[in-house]
Amino acid sequence: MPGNRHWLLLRAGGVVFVLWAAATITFFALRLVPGDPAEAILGGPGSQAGPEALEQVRREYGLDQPLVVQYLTYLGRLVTGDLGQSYSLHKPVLTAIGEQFGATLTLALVSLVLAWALATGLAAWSVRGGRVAWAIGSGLELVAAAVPHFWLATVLILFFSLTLGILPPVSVPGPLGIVLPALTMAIPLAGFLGQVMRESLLTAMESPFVTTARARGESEVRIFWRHTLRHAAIPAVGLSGWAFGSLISGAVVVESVFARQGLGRSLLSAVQLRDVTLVTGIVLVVALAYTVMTLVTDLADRVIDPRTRAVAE
Amino acid sequence: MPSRRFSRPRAAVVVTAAVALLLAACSPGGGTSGEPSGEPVTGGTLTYASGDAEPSCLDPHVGGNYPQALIATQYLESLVSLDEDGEVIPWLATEWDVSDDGLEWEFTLRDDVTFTDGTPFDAEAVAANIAHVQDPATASSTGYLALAKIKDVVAVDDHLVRLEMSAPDSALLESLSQVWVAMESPKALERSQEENCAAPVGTGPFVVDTWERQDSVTLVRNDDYNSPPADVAEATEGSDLPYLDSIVWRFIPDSASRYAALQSGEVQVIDNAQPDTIRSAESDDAIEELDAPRPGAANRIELNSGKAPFDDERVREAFIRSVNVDDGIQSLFFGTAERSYSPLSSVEPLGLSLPDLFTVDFTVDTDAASDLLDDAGWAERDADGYRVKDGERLSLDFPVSTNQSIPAEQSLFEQIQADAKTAGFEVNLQPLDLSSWYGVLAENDYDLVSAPYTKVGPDVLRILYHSDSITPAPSGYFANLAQVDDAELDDLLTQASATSDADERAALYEQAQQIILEGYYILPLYDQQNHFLRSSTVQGLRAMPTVSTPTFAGAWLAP
Amino acid sequence: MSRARVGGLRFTVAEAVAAVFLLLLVVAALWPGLLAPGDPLAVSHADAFQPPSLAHLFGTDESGRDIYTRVVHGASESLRIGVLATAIGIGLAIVLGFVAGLGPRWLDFGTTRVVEVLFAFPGLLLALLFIVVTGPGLLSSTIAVGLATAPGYARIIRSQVRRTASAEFIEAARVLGRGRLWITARHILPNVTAALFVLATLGLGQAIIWVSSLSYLGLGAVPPAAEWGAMLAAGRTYIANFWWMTFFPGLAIVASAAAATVIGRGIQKRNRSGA
Amino acid sequence: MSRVEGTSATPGEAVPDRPVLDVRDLVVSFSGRRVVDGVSLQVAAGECVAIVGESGSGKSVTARSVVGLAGEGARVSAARLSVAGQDVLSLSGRRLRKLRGGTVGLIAQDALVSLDPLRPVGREIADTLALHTDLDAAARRARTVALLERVGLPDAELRAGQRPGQLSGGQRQRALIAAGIAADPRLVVADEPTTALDQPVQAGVLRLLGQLRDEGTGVLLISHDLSVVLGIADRVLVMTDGVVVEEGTPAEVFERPGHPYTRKLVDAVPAGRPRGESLSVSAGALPPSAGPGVGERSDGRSKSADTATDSTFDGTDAGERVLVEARGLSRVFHVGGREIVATDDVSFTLRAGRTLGLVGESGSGKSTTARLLLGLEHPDAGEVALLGEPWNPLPEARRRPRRHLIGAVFQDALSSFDPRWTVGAVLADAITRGRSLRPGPVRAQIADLLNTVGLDPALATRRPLHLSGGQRQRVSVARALAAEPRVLVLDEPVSALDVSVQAQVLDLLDRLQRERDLAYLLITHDLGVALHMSDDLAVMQEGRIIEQGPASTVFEDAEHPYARQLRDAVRL
Repeated sequence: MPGNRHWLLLRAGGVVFVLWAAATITFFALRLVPGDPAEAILGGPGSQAGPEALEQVRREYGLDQPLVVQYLTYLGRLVTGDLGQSYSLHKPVLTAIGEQFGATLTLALVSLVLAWALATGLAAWSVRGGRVAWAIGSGLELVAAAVPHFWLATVLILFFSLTLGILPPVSVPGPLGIVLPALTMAIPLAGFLGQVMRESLLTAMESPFVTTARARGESEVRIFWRHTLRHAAIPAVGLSGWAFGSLISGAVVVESVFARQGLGRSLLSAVQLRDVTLVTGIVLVVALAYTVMTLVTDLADRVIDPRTRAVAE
Repeated sequence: MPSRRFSRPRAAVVVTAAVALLLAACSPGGGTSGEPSGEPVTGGTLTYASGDAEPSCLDPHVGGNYPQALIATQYLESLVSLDEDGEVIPWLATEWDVSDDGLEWEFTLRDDVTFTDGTPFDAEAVAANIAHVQDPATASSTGYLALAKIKDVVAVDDHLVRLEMSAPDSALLESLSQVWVAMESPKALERSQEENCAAPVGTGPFVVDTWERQDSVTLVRNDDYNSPPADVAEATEGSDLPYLDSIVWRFIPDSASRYAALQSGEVQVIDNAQPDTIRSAESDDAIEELDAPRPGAANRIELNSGKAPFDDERVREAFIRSVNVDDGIQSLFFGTAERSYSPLSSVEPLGLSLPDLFTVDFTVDTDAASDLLDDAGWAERDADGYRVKDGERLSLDFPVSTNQSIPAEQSLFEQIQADAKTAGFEVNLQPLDLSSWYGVLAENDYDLVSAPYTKVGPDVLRILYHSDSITPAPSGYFANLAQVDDAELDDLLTQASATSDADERAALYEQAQQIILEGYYILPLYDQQNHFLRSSTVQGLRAMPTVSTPTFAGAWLAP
Repeated sequence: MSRARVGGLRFTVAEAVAAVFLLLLVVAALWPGLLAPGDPLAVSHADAFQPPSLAHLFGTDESGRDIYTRVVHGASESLRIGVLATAIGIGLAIVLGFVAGLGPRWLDFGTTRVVEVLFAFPGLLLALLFIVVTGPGLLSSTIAVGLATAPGYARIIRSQVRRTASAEFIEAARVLGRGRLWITARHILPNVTAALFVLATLGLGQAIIWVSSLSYLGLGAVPPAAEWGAMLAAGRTYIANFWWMTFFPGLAIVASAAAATVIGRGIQKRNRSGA
Repeated sequence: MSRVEGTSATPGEAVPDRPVLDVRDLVVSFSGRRVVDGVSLQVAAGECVAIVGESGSGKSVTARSVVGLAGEGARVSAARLSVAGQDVLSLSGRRLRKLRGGTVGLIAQDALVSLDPLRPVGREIADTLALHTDLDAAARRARTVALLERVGLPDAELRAGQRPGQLSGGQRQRALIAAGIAADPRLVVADEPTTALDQPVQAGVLRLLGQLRDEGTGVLLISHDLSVVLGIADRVLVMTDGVVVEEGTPAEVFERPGHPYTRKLVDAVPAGRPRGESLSVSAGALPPSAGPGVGERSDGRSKSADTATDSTFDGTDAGERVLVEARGLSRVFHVGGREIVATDDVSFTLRAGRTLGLVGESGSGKSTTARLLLGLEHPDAGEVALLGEPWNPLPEARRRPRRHLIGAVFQDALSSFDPRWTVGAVLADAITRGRSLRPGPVRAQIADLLNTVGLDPALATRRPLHLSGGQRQRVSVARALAAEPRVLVLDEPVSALDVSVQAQVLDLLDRLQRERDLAYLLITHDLGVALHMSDDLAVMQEGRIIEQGPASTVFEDAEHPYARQLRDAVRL
């Protein structure tokens, strides 16, 4: 439909803008690192970089040029996909990110799906299960949302790996290896999503159209799957963009604990080694991923909720 | 920081190693983890979990740190090795000879070894490797220092190579035994650094197959392997080494996860084992320990004598007298670490240990410390209980490199901080990332520091405590962090490194260590900890007598 | 749900428990000595790694320090961090939110874009970027968390301002001849403030978690400070044998965050129903 | 049970001597509180029985109990509760579900929320078919379209694929009816099926229900509006407080109400009542519980028609002073790149002591007109003059000193109050208007105002949230009066209120107009209210005023089709 194309175009423009602004922020972040920017690019004072190396970086990054020229050069390089060279990895930042991106994306998506499943299941059960279930459900969500990743990871390892011995405590190839990391990220997220879902599930269940469906002779199970769940999903889907971002944040901790590949771990070691080029590169790529993800969520929202489309038209 | 090593001190220059080899081969021990039981089994995949940071380059020529050494030991080999007694034994070189003036070394090379890319191992290859290490573009740090005195390399014939020295270097053989100067295929070295870093090519028992960044390096069996060091060759004669099909070399930085992975059987060997897990593993039949303290310098706290307040020896002594390190080490390390009273590692025979100097008897020493501080002018205390002089607090900056310090050690520093507070010292612990830590050191913004500078042999003392090492390199780094500036000490160290007489050398180093210890420049803690835990199914694992890295050449998985 | 009545206000049991807990937390933050008279930094080698007992309620850590004492004293550190980070985040967000919500369209457009851009950096990443620029430390990680949370708050505040500004009672005020400034001061501000208070309470718990995460990653509090995240990080090394070292600080974080959420939601519910 | 007719449509299903619905002594209670207390009623096939009552009377609960959906936590008991011979109370879950939708079709009010907004309406109908018939998917689709055609939905094929949000209110209600009757139920329970619909649409829906009845379906109609049931019901039951207080034919109930409550209800209907006649009966006649919440006083004296007829009302005296003059008002909104014409060349005048009624369906531009008049919106073209001086467009700063001349009463009184303020604060704010006055006089004035609108001054300390709907609207009126205005804009002031409360508020507005010589612009979708209250009427459609003239004559020679539709609806 025509409204869609217009909408998409507008949103795509927004994405480009966000990326440009993000690039600008990272550019200035790089320049704000105290001391010699050339040295910062090489990893700060710890790099023990010789004068030749520093000189080469200056030339490469045009650090002797005026700031405007540097900025434009930087943007120009970004457009061609050149995010610079990581001193700590001895390779182009883009290559380094490319190697890790898939793992983080997989983890984030699996966690997102898992979080959704957990939140839906818990919310559905607690909404329909009476007072006690309600109290338990809201209690669980509350605690889940308040649990820091690093602590949860430990508890899960202790329980599933060491006590029960059914899941590997570190990432292993194959689907089994992703279970604990994904669970660690999914549980707190499910707490948040569940809180939102339960509210909206309750609202949906008290809506007149549910009465209509009951009056039509629909069973409660069918009503739940056909009607209420979808309504409850709307606000939670809207949160998925945010959720994706928070999962990426969580990946920083979780990937390290479970020794998984991924951007989060790269980022942490880059921060620890003050590999500024790598940090800004990762942040930029994540911003891109996040923006695209938001776009996807909005699209999903339009699919689930035709009303948003109608309004836009 | 790459941990720097130097060869282990050996009294005599070994002219022919064959005799020593025969003697040494009879008594494997020390670095071996338990007695192998049963017949070796061929095949299987072993997973190793390293707690160290993932190397950014698998070629230990580049940079040159311990994590690189750990993995490179599996696929690279050196010209010579050491046996369990520290004697130099043949490896890729079968014999060697040195000229009387110590300026020319000739190495006879094995003629039946090829690199895993098919390139033959010959004199040209040795020349190419030494050139690679010395090339500034390689950015070698550890290897570069080890080979600093090699001026030129001449391929006399295919399997005879001559090293020409700029000065006599009694430690050359030990230097060459280190994996940081191991032999790589000259053909492979011609590739770009990025490629060579991803998959260095050597002659070792395993070959780098794939490297999934931040996950694992997969090493597969070198089917044509024929060049174990002489002692191993002797012990395993008739066996087709290595036994394992492959090794998955994982990086699991989180110590709790690493240990859990070992317990659950996901991995079979872990390094950087936590003291408490080592202790609890003792009661676990499924897990065995391999303790291989690193040679070189002991872990110690350096007292910056280059500026106030530690430019006053009384204050240094007062500090050392006021902290109780023994109890802390006992409780934090669960008896897995021995207290050190020496600048050198306990595996260094020339180490001088002065326990009396550092054993603190609190009833006596707190008073002594108090008197010393009073004498030094720090007689008053402020409201917080810290000593003051001229309105200034007795405050000590203690930057801690979180990358280089294990948790137990950081806890020990916290305890030292608490002890020192009683005596009136304010210790400011500053956990820093490596880069910032270097920055602080370069700015001379520290009073206490613990820097695990590792270099095999007593010559490490020259690097660490010769006044030349106070002058920063162009990069700003300097090794003499205690900033010891003592002409007598300088003389002793210079002489010791030049002399080839074993007894004289030993005497010189003893005097040097005496000066360092009695000047209260350092507070020795313990050996550089190097604990491995292995599943009891892993047999035949041993640590290289060179730099204490475990080798899987003779390891197998018991069914 | 069972409810209790206190001074005419109705509480759920959960709210009452949460309120009591937060009260204890505040006491612990302001006068830790009342709850735990000991010294949180007192090292005692002989007492290292003691499991929970009557002498040491939560056990002791690797240096023999009493974990209960440290958790109590850690409250002030953690709470201060949480409050400061939240204050920074919300303070920034108020400026952005009000500029966007009340300013002319172009200003709204511009500010909204800025917030959108900041929002595109997932929280911890923005914090890490900030830390890599300024260097690690408690202050910079607190500021970083504040900065990282600001875009989210700004969004909520903006929409709250917008919603309030388009409410019918604002029209009613305009019909009565009220000026913009007056309406902003008397209607919009108070109504948004109520929501802000909720935000702050909900955000407090999250801020504590965030900062403790940074401490866990070694980028926050400096040992031996009794900060919960740092305690957890230190204790995780010993998780295999000494569970209490991580359990109790972790429990403190979870309980504070949960309690703050319960109270925040309680206020929210009452705001909504206008009580 | 008196009537048995219309069995011919479905012979063999309806047993002539047994009603489709038989309820005896129904009691429904929620946590001990009896909401329905001993209700008995029968509906025969082909009969339409209506239950009339105000909110809280228990009429909806009664209706829903029929299909076992009285609500969460309801305790239902009855001497007899049978539908087509089946005992509802003893039915198992599965058989109960068979009953719902199959034997009994429920048509709820407000189709916008009663149909799942996320699903096409055709699906909702097809779901009923899937549950209660053996039709395959294709047949269900065909049947769905047929049903939609039957309920009078044009382009049924297209509509079936649309979602409730894409349909107009009337279309939605028809679709909901189609879903309700999809499985040919023998009884249709219609719970307020016409509320929130514009009058002409309402008439159409009622006709449709009448048709169903004529075809032999039993219809149980629930409504708060007596006038709605008048044309269609065979029998009417009046309920209040869970009890049926009166039962009879519409004619009996309307013309000879026996119970005081019925009388009150009948009196409260504004439709067809002359201008100025009081709609609410005196307080004494009210059953105590039927009145709105605590603290509300009755609207004072009961006025007989003759005293109420004042010279102000009896004609189209054009000599009254013109207070507001609107000329050629146009306003276009730009939404998502498209233009929506809200008002187009709208002109009218408001005179002192007179009411201009503005009627039209939702979205016709009534509210935009009100906002233009209030100076909340700038016109794209045209102007408004207040007391002969320019008013809109004008900079707000220049308008402000004269703001007090014009006041407003909004539809949703609650949201027109700052939720944080008490009634007293709201009124004090309106009284002071930013001037600093001494608190004493202000308090006195607040009490005065509350008295004027018939509220207890003690309510000043309450928050609007805790007031009843009628009380809130009175506070809203009090606020509008505080500034001593000359003109009041009343935007749907009673549409959210029960009939009897509506009557009280309308009487209040009437009295105030007379006492204060106010000019009213009354915006309403309820033609009955408009006709009762207005001197002049303007009919709006799509942003234009299509008919305008004296209330008594405006429809006489209406030319515009919409106006005719409206007229016909009123006459129904």
